[in-house]
Amino acid sequence: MEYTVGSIAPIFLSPVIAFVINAFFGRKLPRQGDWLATLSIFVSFIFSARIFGDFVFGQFATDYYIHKVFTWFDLSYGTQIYKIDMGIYIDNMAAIMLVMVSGVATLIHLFSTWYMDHDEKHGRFFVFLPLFTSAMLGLVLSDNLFSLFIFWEIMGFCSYSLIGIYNKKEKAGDASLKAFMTTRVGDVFLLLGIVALWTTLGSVNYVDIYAAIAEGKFLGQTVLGISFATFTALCIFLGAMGKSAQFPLQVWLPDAMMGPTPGSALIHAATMVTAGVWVSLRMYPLMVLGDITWFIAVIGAITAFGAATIAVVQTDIKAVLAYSTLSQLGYMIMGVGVGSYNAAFMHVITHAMFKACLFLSAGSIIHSVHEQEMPKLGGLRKFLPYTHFAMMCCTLAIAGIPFFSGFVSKDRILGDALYYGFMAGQNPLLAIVPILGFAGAGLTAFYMFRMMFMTFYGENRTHHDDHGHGHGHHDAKGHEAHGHDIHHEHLDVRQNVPLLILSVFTLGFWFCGTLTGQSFGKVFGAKTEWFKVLVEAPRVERFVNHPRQEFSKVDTKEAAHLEHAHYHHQTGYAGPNPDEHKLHSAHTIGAIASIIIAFAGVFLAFLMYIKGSVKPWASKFPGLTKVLQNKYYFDDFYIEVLIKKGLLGLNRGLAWFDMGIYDRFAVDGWAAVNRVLFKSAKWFDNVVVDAIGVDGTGVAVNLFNLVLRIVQSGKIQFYFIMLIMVLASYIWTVNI
Amino acid sequence: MIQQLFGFLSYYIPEIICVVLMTTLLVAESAVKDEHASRGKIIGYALGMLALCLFFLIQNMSEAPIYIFHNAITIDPFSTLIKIIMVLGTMGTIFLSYSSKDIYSNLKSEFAIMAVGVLTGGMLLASANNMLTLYLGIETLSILSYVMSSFKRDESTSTEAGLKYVLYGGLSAGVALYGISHLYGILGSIQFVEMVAKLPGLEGTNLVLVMISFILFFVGLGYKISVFPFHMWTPDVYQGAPIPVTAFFAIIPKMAGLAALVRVSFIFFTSNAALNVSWVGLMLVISAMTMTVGNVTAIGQTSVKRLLAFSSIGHVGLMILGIVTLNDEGVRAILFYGIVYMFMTLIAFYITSHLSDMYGTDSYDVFKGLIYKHPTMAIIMAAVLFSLAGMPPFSGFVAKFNIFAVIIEKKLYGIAIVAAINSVIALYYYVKLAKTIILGQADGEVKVAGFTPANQAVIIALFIPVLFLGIFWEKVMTISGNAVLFIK
Amino acid sequence: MNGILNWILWLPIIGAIAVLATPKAKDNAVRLVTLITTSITLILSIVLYLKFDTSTAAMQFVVKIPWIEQFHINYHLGIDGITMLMTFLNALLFFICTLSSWTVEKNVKAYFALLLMLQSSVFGVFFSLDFFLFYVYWEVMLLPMFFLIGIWGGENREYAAIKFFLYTFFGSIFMLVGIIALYYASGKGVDSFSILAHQGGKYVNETVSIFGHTFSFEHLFFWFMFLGFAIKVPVFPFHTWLPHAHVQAPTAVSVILAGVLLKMGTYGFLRIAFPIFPQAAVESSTIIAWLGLISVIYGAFCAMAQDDVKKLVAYSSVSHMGFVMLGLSAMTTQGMNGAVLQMFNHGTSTAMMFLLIGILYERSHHRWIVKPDGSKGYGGLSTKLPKYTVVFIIGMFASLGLPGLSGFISEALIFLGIYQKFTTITVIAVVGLLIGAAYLLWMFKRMFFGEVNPETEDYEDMNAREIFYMLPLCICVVVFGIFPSPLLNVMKASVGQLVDLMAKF
Amino acid sequence: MMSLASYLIISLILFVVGLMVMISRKNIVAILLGIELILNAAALNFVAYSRYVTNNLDGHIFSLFIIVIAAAEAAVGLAIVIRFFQIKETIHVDEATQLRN
Repeated sequence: MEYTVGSIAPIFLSPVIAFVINAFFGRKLPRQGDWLATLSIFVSFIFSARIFGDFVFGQFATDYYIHKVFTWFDLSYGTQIYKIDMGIYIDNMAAIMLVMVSGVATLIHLFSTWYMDHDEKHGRFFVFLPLFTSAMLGLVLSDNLFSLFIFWEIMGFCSYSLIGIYNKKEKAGDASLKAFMTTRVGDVFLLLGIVALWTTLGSVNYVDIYAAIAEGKFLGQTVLGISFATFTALCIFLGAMGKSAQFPLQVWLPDAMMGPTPGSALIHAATMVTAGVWVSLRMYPLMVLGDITWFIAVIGAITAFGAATIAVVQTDIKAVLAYSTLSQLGYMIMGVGVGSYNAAFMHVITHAMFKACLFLSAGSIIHSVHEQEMPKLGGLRKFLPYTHFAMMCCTLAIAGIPFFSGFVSKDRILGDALYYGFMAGQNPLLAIVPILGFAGAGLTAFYMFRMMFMTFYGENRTHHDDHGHGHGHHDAKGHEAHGHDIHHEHLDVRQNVPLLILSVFTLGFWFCGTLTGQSFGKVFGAKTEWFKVLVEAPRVERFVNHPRQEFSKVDTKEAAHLEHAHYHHQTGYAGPNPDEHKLHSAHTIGAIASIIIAFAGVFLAFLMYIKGSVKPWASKFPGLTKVLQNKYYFDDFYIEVLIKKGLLGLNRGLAWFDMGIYDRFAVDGWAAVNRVLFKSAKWFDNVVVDAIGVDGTGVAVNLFNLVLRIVQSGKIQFYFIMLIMVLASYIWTVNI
Repeated sequence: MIQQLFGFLSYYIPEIICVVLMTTLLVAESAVKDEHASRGKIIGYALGMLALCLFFLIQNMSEAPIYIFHNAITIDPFSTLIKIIMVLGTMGTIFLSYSSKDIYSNLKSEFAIMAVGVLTGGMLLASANNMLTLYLGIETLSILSYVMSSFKRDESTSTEAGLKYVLYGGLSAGVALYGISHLYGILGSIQFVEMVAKLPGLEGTNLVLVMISFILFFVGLGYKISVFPFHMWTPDVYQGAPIPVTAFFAIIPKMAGLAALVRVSFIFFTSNAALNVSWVGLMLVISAMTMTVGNVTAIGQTSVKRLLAFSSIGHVGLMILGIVTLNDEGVRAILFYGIVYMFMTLIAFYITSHLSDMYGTDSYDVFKGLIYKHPTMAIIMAAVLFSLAGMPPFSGFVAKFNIFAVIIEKKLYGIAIVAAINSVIALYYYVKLAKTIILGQADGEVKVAGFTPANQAVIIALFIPVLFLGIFWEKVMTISGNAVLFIK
Repeated sequence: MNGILNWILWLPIIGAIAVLATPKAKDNAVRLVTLITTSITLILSIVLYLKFDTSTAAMQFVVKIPWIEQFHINYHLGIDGITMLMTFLNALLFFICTLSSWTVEKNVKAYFALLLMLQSSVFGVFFSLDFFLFYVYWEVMLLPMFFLIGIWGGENREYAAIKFFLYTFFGSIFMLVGIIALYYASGKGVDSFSILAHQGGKYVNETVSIFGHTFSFEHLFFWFMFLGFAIKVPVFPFHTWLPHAHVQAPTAVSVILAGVLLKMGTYGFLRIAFPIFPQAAVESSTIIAWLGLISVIYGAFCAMAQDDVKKLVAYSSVSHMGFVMLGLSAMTTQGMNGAVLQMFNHGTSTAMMFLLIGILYERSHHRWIVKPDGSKGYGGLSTKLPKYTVVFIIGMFASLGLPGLSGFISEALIFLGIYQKFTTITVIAVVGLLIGAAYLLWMFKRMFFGEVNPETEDYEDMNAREIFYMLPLCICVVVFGIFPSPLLNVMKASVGQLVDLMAKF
Repeated sequence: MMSLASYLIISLILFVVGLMVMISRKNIVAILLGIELILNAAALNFVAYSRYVTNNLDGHIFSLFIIVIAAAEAAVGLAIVIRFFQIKETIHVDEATQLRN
């Protein structure tokens, strides 16, 4: 396997080039250069597909990785050696991620060319989309946390711009600001963690960090009282929380739907939000070493369940999808926490596929119906058959119905969670993790099918002519062209072929050799279990004193010493070596349980929204509904209390102090002091000499007679007195 | 004997010229009838004579020190340089008096007469080598100054200024004289050289008495250079006197007094350690107080004339620091400062005089927006103010720098900090004036009239050294470095 | 080749004289002369960069002419890596400011003459290797600033001008005392006024006594110098002149002030305070770090509360210079390099911000985000002024340290520098980053998003001239964000030498 | 036979009285007289010292000069006082408080 700059760089660079060209000449190009963007992403898809092929259809080598380094800049002088390296690190995980990202991105670009047609922001949209994709690809490629952080932030910037792309809308501004700042909270901690690692190790290369963990370099070090590993792991995970919108930093993601739907599909569903999961997977050994996996698991569980509950009451189709995204991200993070490394990553991939598809379908609905309030939709399946088909597949997948990808990945997470919560002998309180997990699974099935039913089934409500209320939730499509008739959907390369392609990948067997996703009931044989085989938690001891490969034309062949595939069943690092038997049974139980729960959820939705035999519970629990509709009042709390009252109050106070008090008195005060001195001199003349002197004449008579006569007698003579007195004092002080 | 005396006289030409000039001016004053034609001639004559005097002085610069008239007078480069400064100052002020309307209108050359007289006294003081000549110098200086300060016969303020000056001067002179008398008694002579010879042997009561008498004696010089607390007459007299006179007072008596002070300090307070200590202490205290009082009081002034008066007090305070160290660098710094100070003060008063002639007052308001009324004047005035404040690249900075250098060499950081803070205070009021001149909005775009090209030429001519000495000050430093006085 | 520094230094003065010589009514001629002068200076400084030898930390292009023999004062010029960057920055910014001041109408001649004098004096500060010369230029620089702020400034200009003047003078007079003390401490030798000759901790063991108390020579005069430079930077608590000066100053002057003049303070630390008093510097680095931290946080907080855009940016530069101080206090390779890089980057990014605000001010004649009466000052600008918005976004994200733009690398290096020395401070300082993003983005949101404010209806977008002078800065910000090596290679030798020196104490 | 001490004491008394006169009397002429007293104290000192201590003529000469100077000073002083009287029609010293801060 020969890898040169030429074969890897294009993955990252071709979108960048597209970005540059579109940024400068976009307006002059035909169709404002959207084809260029799409093409560039496709190019990087080709290149990453090649790598993917090498890694997957090459030999099953879990431990194979490419690591190339070049010096970005160099501060060395004399004895001080300080280089800052950049490089690429591709292992199986990266290869899979690359092909997923570029593939999904290609389809989304393709779809966008249709969706954004005749949109005023068409051009700008296709400036930021390729930049964003390239950043994501760069993040996946990058071999160290520092460059990861760089791409991480660039993605933040892109999402900021895409969310706020409809700049006429005040809400768009709010949403973009919120998104950037909320993620920024995590980012600064991530930066802090990176800095801490860097200063201690002298590098933030994954391989160096793994090696350091293996050599136990971190042991015994502490920062601000807590163990170094915990500190850095926590910082990095906080970063992940920001990016992956985990509780309590989840507030930004729902608002991020202000952007155009394909943008949301790419950023807030498929790729960017998974960056957080990505970094926590990359740093998994550190998390384990820092012993914060329980924290991760809990956070994930809370997010998974909480988001699901909110999704239940949403009426905006995009909002439902947004919260389902949150909830699914929760599952991924939970998976990382409970140590089901492989499944968590698999869920990243599967989720990316079906969630992208879901968003695109939503986009296609909105674009053709100009309506995104579910109560105003319904019965669309005869108008939008392809969309309906794709969306149904994805819904089945996300709901965790067997034979679909969601089932495969999510249920393995749940199984591990079950094991982690009840059998791994952890703190009993951690039982909350699987409980919330399963509950969330049920809710997921419920609200997803609720969405399907309300949108595609029942009678069509789109021709009710009051489009008035709820316009706030629309994106730009909502505004123009109300009351169009829904044109019947045809098979269109740009509209629904992407959906269909994506929906193909919602089938489970692409990802694992078994129908159930469990270890039993293999039908396709071990060869197709590529995913389980390829992806495993990095075994850090392999990286001790690894060679440093300069980025050179010729590739050094690590291929020479490859260990061959060996099926790792145990899931990475979940505490002490897990008991095979218990784990196995846990998975079985989990699978069965979640199947039951999923079907229960679907059935409930069916009863409520198709048969209507059960009234929706919203009416039953108004209070709860209100709480949920207000997203547990998190946004209000953050904005009203923390920011407006707390932070701004503090700032106003400080600013007032700075100019009003400090500057006025402490600084300008000096001038005042001088003036006072001068005044006092004057006062001495006028008051002491004249007033006291003159007025005092009658008062004191005998003893001070002389003195007073002296003082009262006019100015010049007072000068004399001063002269004599000072002279006397001089003479007095003569000491020889 | 006689030809020896004449030999001496050959060194004494400048003073003689001054005396001759004074008398001839008196004659001319009484002889010439028609003022307006004659005035220019008379002034021109006076200036020409002074220029001649300057020429002879420059001749004397190179000479080694000479003691003439039985050691009554020293002619050494130090005194000569001081005299040069004084003569230049006198010339400047005389020209100013010529153009100024502040002095009563039908003046022909009284000012010149008096000024030259004071100058003579100053020269005497600068090169006095025994107590008698010193005393005579002070009195010559004073008595004529009294007259000058009350030049505006018809104005009560001027007369009052003169009165105060007389009384205060009389008292200080008397006190000083009383001190001198005791010095004479204890040290047995009025010749500096013989007096110094006695000093090392002194101890006990005599030493204390000597110190006390020196302090008394110091009053006489102190009030001439108007240091705290003997400065009190200064603002009143400066305010009361006509502007040319004020300018004159701000330069000549101060220079002369400083010269005498330097000479006395060097002669008497290098030999005896005890005396040295207490004298240096006295000087430190006095300079600190003088600076602070001068600058702080200057802040609140609204009359520019008073402002300059107080600021001159501040400057003297700074100059005295040059004496503290009792070394050649100190003297060099003082001399350099004196030269620069003379030019700066002349310009400042020149412009102030002209403006107050035009507007009838010298408050800040007449300076408001001067830049729009008369750019050249405004820019030069601002530059001079910054120079007075000690900003580079103007010579005021170099002067300040030298003083700082001297005191810091002696590691007197405390007084250095005091001086530093004082220069900030000084900057404050100078910049306030500069602000009024340049940033202030002129009320009405009336151009300043009647500022003849001649006047502009004079101002610019005076300004050139202010700027030039700030950048290429090596030569002048060398001159004043060579001019440090030789004891014995 | 050695003469080139002379040329760069004196060309603006020649230009100023030419400006004053041009006849009265010909404003455009004046502008043209200034433009030509500044562009020649810029070209010369680029030539300087190309000829610069990055391998050595020694002074280059040295010019040394005796000036005052008695005091061994020389006219001694030379540049090393740090001043190379500053020189380039200075030349660039003045070139840009000339273009941006094209619209100045109030007595043009004086304005441009003063501007050129200012440039020359700033060059002088960076070039001079002789203490006396340094001090002279340091002070001379105040005069044009005083008049530029005082005459062409806003409504409260005189107060601001005097405040700026007195503040700086107060600091520098103590610096003068320090300089003279050094002169005598080094024995009035041949090069006792040469800055370089004093470096290397020669005065570790000396003591001085003031009013009877004994101090360590190093510490006392380190703090004297500190006062002089810290006021210039400005470090909390000496920062309050900055908001006044910035708000009142005309656009070009604020650009220079923020872009170059603030850097003179930190440059003073790098060239004088640290190398000459290394022990005192090392021992008091904790205090400096804390002061820097306070400036970062305090500046950011104050900035967030501002309703005046320019004041906001002014406070933001207090915050950013705080980062520089943090980097300096670290005294490690990455920290120091980061600090110097931050000096340059802050120069470009803040210059962009001030220029943009100036451009907006020319259209709106006010700078209120929220007017005192509570109504919106702007709003929907991004719809109205697309080009302007793009440039604004670049400048804004550069100054809030977005990776890929210049601000990030320097800030990251600074963090890397200080972490190992002051962990706690680092942890607190990241809050500064957070708030730094917050106030800028909030300001952006309030000004650029939403419906178009009727007041802003008649604004026209940036014209060719404005785009032309914003372009170089945009290029700097982007290119040096991706390839910082051109800057780092130039300065690393000089910085490294300093770090080695500090490491000895 | 009088001793040096007695001369010195007398001159001291003269000096102090002169001071007292200067600072306490309101009449300007009287103040001028005070100055004369002080000068005379000094002159007396000179003569006494030259007679008892130094045995040279310096003191005598000095005192002669003092007398001359005193006369000149008095002349100028009185001239100014007359001017003052012509303007203010009084020679009360408190009238001279026009000039002040």
